[in-house]
Amino acid sequence: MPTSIKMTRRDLVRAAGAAALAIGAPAIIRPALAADALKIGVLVADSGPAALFGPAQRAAAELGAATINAKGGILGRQVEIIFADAGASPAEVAKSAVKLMLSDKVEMIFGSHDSAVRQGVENVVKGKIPYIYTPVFEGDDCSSNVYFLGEVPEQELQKTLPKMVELAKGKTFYLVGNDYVWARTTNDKAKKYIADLGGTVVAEDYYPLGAPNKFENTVAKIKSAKPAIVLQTLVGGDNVNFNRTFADFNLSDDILRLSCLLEENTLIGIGKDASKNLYSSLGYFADLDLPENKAFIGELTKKYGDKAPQQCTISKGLYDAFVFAAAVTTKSKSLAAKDFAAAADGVQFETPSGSMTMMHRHTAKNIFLARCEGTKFTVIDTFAAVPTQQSCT
Amino acid sequence: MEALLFTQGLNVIYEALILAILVLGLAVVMGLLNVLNIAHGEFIMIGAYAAYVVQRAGLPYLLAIPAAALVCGAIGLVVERCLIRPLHYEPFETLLATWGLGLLLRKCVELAFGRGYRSVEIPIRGSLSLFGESYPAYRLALMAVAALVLASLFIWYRRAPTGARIRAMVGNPVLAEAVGIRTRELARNTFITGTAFAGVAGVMVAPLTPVEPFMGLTFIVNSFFALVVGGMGTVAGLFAGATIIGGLQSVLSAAVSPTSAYIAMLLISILFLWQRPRGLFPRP
Amino acid sequence: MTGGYFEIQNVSGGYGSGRVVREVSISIGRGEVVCLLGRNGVGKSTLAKLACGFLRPMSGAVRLAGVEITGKRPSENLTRGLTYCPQERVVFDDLTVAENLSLMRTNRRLDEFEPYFRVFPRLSERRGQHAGTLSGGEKKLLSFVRGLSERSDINVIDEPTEGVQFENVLHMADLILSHKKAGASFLVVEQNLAFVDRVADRIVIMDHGEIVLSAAASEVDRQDILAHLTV
Amino acid sequence: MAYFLVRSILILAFLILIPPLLGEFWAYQLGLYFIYGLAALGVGLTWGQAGILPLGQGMFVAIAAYLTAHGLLAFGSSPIAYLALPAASVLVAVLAFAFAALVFRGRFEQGPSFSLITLALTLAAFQVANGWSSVTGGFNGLRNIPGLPGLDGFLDLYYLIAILLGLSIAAVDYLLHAPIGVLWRAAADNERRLAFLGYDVAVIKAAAFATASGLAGLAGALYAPQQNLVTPDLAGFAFSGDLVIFAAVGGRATVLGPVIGAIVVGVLSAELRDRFPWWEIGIALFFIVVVLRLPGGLMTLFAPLRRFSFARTATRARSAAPGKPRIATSLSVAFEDVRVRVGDVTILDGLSVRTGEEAVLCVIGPNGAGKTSTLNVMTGMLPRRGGRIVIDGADVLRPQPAIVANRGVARKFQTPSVFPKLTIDENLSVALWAGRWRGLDVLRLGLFAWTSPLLEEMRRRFQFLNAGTRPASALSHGERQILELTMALITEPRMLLLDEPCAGLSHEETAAVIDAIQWARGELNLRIIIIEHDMELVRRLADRVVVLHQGRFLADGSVEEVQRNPEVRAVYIGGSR
Repeated sequence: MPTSIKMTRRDLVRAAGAAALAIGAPAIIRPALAADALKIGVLVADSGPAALFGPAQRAAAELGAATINAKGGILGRQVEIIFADAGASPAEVAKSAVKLMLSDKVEMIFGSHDSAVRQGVENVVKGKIPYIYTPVFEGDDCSSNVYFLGEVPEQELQKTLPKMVELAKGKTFYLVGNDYVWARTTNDKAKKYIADLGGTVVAEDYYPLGAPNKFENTVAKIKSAKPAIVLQTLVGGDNVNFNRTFADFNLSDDILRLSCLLEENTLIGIGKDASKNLYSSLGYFADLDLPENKAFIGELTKKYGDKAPQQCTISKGLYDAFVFAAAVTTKSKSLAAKDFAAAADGVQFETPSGSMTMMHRHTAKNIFLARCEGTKFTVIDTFAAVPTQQSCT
Repeated sequence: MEALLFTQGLNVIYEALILAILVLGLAVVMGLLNVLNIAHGEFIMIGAYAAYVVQRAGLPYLLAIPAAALVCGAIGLVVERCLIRPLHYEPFETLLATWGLGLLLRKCVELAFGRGYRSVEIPIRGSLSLFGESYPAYRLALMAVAALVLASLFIWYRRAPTGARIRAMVGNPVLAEAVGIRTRELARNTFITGTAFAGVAGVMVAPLTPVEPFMGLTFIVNSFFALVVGGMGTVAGLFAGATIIGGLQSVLSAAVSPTSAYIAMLLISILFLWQRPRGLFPRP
Repeated sequence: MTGGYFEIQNVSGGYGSGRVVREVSISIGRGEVVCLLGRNGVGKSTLAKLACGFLRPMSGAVRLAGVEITGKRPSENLTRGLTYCPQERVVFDDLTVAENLSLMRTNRRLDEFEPYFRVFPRLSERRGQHAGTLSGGEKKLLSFVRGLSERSDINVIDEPTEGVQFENVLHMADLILSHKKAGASFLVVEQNLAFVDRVADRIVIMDHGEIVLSAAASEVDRQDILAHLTV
Repeated sequence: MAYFLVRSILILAFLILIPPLLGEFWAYQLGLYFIYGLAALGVGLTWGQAGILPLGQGMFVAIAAYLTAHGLLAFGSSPIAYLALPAASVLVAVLAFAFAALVFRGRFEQGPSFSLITLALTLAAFQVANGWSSVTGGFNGLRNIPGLPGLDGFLDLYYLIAILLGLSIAAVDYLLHAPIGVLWRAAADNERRLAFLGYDVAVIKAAAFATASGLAGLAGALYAPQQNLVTPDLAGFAFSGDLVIFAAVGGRATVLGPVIGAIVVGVLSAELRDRFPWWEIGIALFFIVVVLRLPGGLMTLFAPLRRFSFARTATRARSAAPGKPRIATSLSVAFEDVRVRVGDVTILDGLSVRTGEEAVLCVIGPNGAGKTSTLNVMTGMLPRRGGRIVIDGADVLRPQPAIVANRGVARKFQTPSVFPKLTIDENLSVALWAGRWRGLDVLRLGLFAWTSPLLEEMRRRFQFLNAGTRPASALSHGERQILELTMALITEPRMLLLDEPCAGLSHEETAAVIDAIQWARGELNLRIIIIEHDMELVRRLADRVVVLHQGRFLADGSVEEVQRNPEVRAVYIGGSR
């Protein structure tokens, strides 16, 4: 009996030791990086609801790093990416950011994820290193040493809505969105623009996030209210679901739809039968007919072959982040918060969607209005260098 | 206004029936066998992917039904053998195991099909005119099929002894074996039937929703509540639960707002769970 | 004791790794009623379960009409003519009395149970009622009727009279005797000596998992039995 | 007790010594997982002990986190901010208690539906947190929450979290070994028995849920200053589900298991997440293997170390339990025209019968006459459709097991109803404590030493009762009958209801039980009502016999009188074994 217990205990100790090794090991095993490499933590959606962007985000970031490195890197140092999953809860991602800063000693963090996660990361980064946030978001954040590359509602709506009114030959709007900050903020701003245009909002419906939503009710109401335009701020599966239901009820012939977050992947889900008269307003589409974009997509195809993940505005922003960081540091010659912030304001940089300018830590950029044709976007209008109207100092 | 009311009325019936179809598989597995299969939504998801594959291969859509039943039944067979039976069909143990199973199935489908949305085309296009109001034909067809399935189930369940034998087996497995019920086979077949039903439900809803690996998660919560509110193990309970959860949410969503409708549905579920923990039409 | 119709040969076993029954052999001929007696916890019910396939014997064999059925499943044994009525949880509580009886019949009418209903009119009165609402004694009657109605060659019945009123105990004894006349054999686990007196051809007494007495009923009197039961 | 202290100190020392060894990042990471561990500790307590699976503990974490966040925002750097921690935790516990007591009240075996209620609540809470932007900051969360004053950096806060976790583990450890812990396990095992001993089962279960929620509240209160951000995802189902997973993986029946589960699953996910793209498959398989192969969780692996655990010794010195007030008279009961129907079946059809001068009343009658139902309706197990039941001169309008038990009625069921997973000693203790404990006695370890002359006498008569550490499930049918009879007797009732007390007993045991009943009847001012078929037994025990037939009173009198009664003879002869 005693021997068997001893055996078990020894096994236990051994198992515990092995476990400790396995956890401690990464720091040792991880290939030693070039001593002077500049490490950048990149937060991408490997899991969670946005995980469908994950592969494209990684690809865009890797291409961004390679492009910058080919031009001599940042501050003369080669750039090295350390990816971390941003698809988990804000606490979990914030913890990854702490690890990136403390263990991996990254000198910048780029991220493409939701705003709740961003606030978690901001809390731990505390402005110590530049944090570049790239996706579409609602604006109204002026945390220090954080730089926003994504489209804010003002950019998506200001020029686009008049164009939509022109296309629809009507000024009545029906607003449908998910019940959370981005959709509500976007719609609040939309209502201001609609009023300026002399239009009216006939009704607005908000659907809970993460609930099993069905859209037959709203579609029936739309059918009855007969607005000229349906402005959508739905995300993910709900976006697909609504648009399919809308088309099933035969409304797509008569009523135009403008979505504020409709990119290539979601359009594939909506499918060709449901995409008639559906418009999207964003700062980038993968099929943009610009030489910069052709080059970007060409490089990706060269790097990843036919299996290159589908790019969209959400993922492409991470490529922009590298270009932006390189442009700023050329001016600032330093990553110190004060120098970086001073140099960032007004810096202009070239991206696959054209030239962008950082103003008040938000980015003035080209906005494209695209019509869906099947499961592809056709750009019908381009609004150059649309300002963000954000005023962070 | 009347036209809107009429359409909304149809929407309410549609949501109740579609929920009943989605719950059916769980009603068998949880209502009869007491297995809290939290991976039920994943079986629906796999059924939807089966529909996608069949459609992509250019085969007739109806073929997706046997395909999904076969695939989900086969997975059900393996799951029953490796997970459910070793856990002796214990409700909470199987709840935990199927939580892991759900995660596993989602990731496996992601491995095979990727994370992106797949779109399944509507097999019956266009609309039908009902009393001057048009309504999508596929939805009407679904409603008809759902009503038919529920009605025939109701009749079968009353007449065939299988239902009573399953109840007998779950209530008293030792005695069931003693009176000649081959309990192991009956439990296995019942479980497989439940997963196959879930697969077929997946085929039916695939053209209506985004098909992606995580779609199952949106079905599971409503399914659980519908089942518990209605009462487990009876067709009347299944129907009542789907009507209350699906129908009520639809009515409130139209009348007030979708978010309040959702919260109201949760609060009503709580009220039922508290005051009528065995549901409206419980198994006697 | 060879050549019995139902043979339990050197059977040992129990729950898990615990050996409750040790090397027990009982042989029952056609039309014979064997009553198994003993204090609580000596392994009577365990032996019944080992014999019918609810527990797998660690060693030994069970034979029915010369065919070995050791370790075969109860549902299979029933088709070979071996019926078992358990001591506890004797009916399906969720089912009605009628469903309890007709569960495995293709014919859902209860005609074939009429003879039993004549003896136990109570069951007939309550046929639409859920068995879970029956009293303990009524459940035992229902279980007993269900078991006998299988008309099996071998009937293993565990404590049929527990909680049953005396006149019904007498009716039960009469029914056993009439089935016996038709050639059926019985192994009855029992505590009720009045009942045992009426039905037993042979009495087997167990203690500590072993048989301590096995004799024709006519050869032992009550005092002998009591002496064994109160050691 | 000494061992308990040593173990607690060791755990605390271990927690405090980690960060210097592993560095600042680990202090931050473990700080977070310890917070999760606190909430999981509660899940383990309420699920593993009281048998209530909570699927929405995240809601309580979230409520406490939002409350603390507002407290910190309001008081900032003032030390008053520290009060937010206990305040949020206690508030959440009170809320949880009120809610659970309400849901549990008056109902038995609410388990699965209660779990689903908690799930629905947290789903609703998520939507509220998401939508109520002015208070919660909406989806993006309530941000810029200041840290606790005086604590700078990850390490300082880590020590606070570690100390609170260590203390919480010690507190839970203590509770589980205190009488309340036994009562929780008893409630999980057999709610009905507990109620029939006179305990308020709803309060006992609600106390477990409230303790768990208080721990969740503490976790939330620490989460706010640690993260400086509170988002609705705390109330999301995924987080609540994770807490259950932590408890399941670590071992829900143990104190440390859920905490270890939180740390192991957390660290494993964090380490695999950025390294292997398909890490979730690994986690899923790991989890399935744990459920299948280690139903007791990872703590099963530590079972060999269990022999060092804090075990109660059977040889502790016994002390006398406080006496119960003796009332010189036994309890009377009267039924007046009582009617009971279940579905469309009449069970009691206007039954009128009352107790008289006799000490032992035997109720006989054909099967299905309504004998057990009479006891059921009197103790609140069957609803009454009409008539009056008067116990001790007072109308009982809504009989409930605990209410009737506290009036002095003890009941022994037809099939023995004990706490199978508890030991013999624990079974007896739960019965002995009934009606004797006051106030915070349920926290005193001294209660385990309680005994009473009656209990000692029963232990002398039935030797198996002395094997105190055996689980009741290991007892034979007859022994369980006797254990239940003993449990009923040592509550020192004024009325004892026995439903076929000798069913399934051997002749020897029957004799011993009859002897014990006769002895108890002399010892206590006890009225005994016995349902019995065995006329020999009736003859030996009964002072008076009542015959029921078809839910009605048929006859009464002495044994001889009823046996001579032609009406009785027409329906019931009676005999003996």
